[in-house]
Amino acid sequence: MMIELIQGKYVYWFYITLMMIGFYAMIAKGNLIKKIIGLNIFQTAVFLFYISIAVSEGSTAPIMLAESYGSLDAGTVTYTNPLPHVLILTAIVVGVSVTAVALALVIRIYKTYGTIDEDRIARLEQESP
Amino acid sequence: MIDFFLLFFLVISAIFAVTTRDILSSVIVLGSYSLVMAVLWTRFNSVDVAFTEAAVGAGITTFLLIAALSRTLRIEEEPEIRESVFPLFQRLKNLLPLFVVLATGAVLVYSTLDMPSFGDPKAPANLHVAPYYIEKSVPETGVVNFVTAILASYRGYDTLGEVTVIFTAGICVILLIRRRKR
Amino acid sequence: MSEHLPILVVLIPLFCALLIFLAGVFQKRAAWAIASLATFLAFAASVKLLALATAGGRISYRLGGWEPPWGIEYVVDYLSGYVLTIISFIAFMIAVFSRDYVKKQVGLDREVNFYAIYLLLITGLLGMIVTGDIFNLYVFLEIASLAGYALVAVGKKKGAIVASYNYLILGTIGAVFVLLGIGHLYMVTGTLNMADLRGLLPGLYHSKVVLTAFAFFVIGFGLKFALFPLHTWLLSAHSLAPSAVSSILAAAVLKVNVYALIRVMFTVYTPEFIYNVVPLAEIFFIIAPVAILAGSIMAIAQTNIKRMLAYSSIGQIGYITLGLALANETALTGSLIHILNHALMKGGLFLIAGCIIYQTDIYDISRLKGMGRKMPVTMAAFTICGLSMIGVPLTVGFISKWYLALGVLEAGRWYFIPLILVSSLLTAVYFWRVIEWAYFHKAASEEALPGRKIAEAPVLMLIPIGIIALFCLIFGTAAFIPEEFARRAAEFLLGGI
Amino acid sequence: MKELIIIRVVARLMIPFIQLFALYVIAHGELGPGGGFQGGVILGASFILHVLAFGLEESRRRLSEKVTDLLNPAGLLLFAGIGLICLIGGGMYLEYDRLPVTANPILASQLGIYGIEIGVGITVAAIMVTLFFEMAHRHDD
Repeated sequence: MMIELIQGKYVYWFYITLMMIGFYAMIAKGNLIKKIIGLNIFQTAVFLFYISIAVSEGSTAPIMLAESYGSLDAGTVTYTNPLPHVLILTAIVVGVSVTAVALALVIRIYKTYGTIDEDRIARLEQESP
Repeated sequence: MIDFFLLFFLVISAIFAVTTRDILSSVIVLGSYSLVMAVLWTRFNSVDVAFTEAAVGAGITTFLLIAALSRTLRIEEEPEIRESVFPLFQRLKNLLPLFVVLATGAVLVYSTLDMPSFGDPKAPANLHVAPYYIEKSVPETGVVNFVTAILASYRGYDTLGEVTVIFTAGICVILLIRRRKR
Repeated sequence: MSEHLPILVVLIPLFCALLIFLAGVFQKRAAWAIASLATFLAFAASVKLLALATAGGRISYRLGGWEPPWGIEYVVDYLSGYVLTIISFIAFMIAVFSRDYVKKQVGLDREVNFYAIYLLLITGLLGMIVTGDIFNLYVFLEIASLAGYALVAVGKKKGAIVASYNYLILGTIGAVFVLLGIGHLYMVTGTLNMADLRGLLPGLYHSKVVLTAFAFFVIGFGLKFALFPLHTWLLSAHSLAPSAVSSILAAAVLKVNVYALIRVMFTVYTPEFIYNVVPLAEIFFIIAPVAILAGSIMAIAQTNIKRMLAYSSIGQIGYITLGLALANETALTGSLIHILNHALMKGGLFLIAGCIIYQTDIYDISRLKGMGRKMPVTMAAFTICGLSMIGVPLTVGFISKWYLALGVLEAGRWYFIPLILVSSLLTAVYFWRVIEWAYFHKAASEEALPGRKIAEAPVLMLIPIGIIALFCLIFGTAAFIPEEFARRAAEFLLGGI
Repeated sequence: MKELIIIRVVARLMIPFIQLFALYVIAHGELGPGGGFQGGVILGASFILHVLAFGLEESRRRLSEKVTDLLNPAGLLLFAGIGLICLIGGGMYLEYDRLPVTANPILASQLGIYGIEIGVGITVAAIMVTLFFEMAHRHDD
């Protein structure tokens, strides 16, 4: 029972661990680029979760095998569920877009304040708003 | 078993990327993290996503981070020690992120108890909508890569949204940091 | 052509954004005109859609011609038609307002990109409203969010970039939480279509996965619309952004995220789930009063007019969540009217603040001495919107509070009545302060701004403000108009499809 | 400058192949892994390699700001435009079967999918180049 539980779920626990590492970096790190690195870890961990939804044992990649081209049905082969893959393709693009905008902001912040440390920026902002 | 080691490597590299003070090495570790993620996804049969992650996560993201680093600071600054008026309050405040993260993690672990087992072909996600695509995408769209069939046709509108997102990001970056000339 | 309206309403701003950007490489002047035209067309299409939905019920549009749940579906019903009209109207007003404002506050060289991003923001928001597919919702949420982050950073004060960065980090956490929620739902149902999810979920209401998904939706969208303890980003983002942007953020972006949560609560899940299975109402009963009181009290403590308005948004969001938690039709009607209400009032107030800043560069409330005589139209509009915010009869603000109060009594929770009264009083305090400085203090002989005569803002900035203030009064006296639509929507939400 | 010679020779040799591969990936999306997005990223990466080897100035001469600015929305316009053309053919938005170019719905669908993949590729490649150019550009010098 216990072993079954662990066998069935350990991948999920890995992704949760990864997510929490990224999440922690996002909210606890003072360095603005570190936050973005955390953001990337967080997002890819969520992607991993989506991909792991699709996994089913004994299936093959969701591209029709060449031998079943002629017959219009998918045949006897079982293919992996392609839908989560599509969703994650979209989400990866969204992820890199957010990263790009965030980095552009960090570059501007460094130009303005000469630091990318959250506490220092807060202090500078207090001293001369 | 390989999966287990790959996942383990991911955790180690994530921890390293977050804790090291040299952000450049942190970025490089992040790149290898993405690459290993891509390998893992290939093992999970999602070749398209793995391809994209290798190109984007390990490629473009690393490029962008290094480009940004070259214009900011490579080494993480030491945290400032400031006298706090209420030391106890300050210490509690420092613990808050950890608490939030642990609570979120606990909720997520709790939800896994009711999840279908990993790799279960009978999981509901694989039964309801998905079989239709596998059965019909070739006769209906003439595309043999099911992922492309869904991406471009069944959920083509999502892809339009996706391209709009990246376009938005592009002009946002132009708006934010393009050098004004003349 | 009218059968294609649900998609056209989203495509018009998208195409115009592309057009602005393309044209901008050669010609920079056209940007404002295209943006105003696009938002006007979107508004016209929304009105038509609202009329169609009111006459014929739910309109479904199959994108790509694929049947849902295999393809993506667009849905216009009472609720989405209602919100669509509000948001596109405000977007149009703000676009018109922006011409002179943006020229001065943002700068000519960035104008093209500003309007392109503005239209992309509108595209994202409208897409979020009409979509009937939960993953599509996430994609458009991200379009709107990215555009919003960039627009905040345009602000003139240097803190705006930091505000934008914090907004980005917290907003992204919210979006990723929503994505996680969607993943959880997909895992146990195998579908992404909202109507289909609604049919499949009831058997799974006690599944830990479905419960967790709901928690992530509430926290994710809550981060986006500044639900009380998650509001920290809002203050600096809304107060440091250019006023036109603050206006669209407060009037449209917050509202659409509230709408998204309402969609998830009532269309994906059911009233049965949110009121009987999860303790959402109990949590909101604690959060909402704290938000209402804290927002109002903090607003009183502010000296910067935009910060005051930003704090007041937190309290107003509290009203909306209170109405959601009360679980009866009257209160829900109140909540929905309050969405219209707050969109008009806060959108208008930020624009008015924009007018004042445009003409005088004054942020400090105590320096508004004698402004009532120098900028009479602007201050009159401010007074009307302020009275509406307080909830004085004959303004639209009164209607929503009235419905909320009735809903409170209907739910047998009379102890919220004093809360509504006290908070209205507090609201009166912080608006009265501005009105007092503006009308009852003589300008101390131009000492505030030596050598510059203060006059009204350009006409194109005054017109949108006037129209918004007028609508505050029209909907307050002819209350049956918003009432009718909101009641239908509330009935529809609680009664199910 | 001397140490760059090897990089420059190798880059000059590799860039055409990388670009060819990118086009292959865009076109091959219907049959195997790949598609407009992946191909676009690779195409963008080839220009980034050019920047790394030859410097920003040289690359900007080859691919001016105006060109990338025009290409940024062009791909998205192609994608969204194909969707609109479907309306003219009497279909729903993005219903490629109804593209008024051929009577065969399967062929029309395949053409539509090719079209949007190319659109995705153009925008993604142009945006990647834009992002990199803007990020790598030093403001102060």
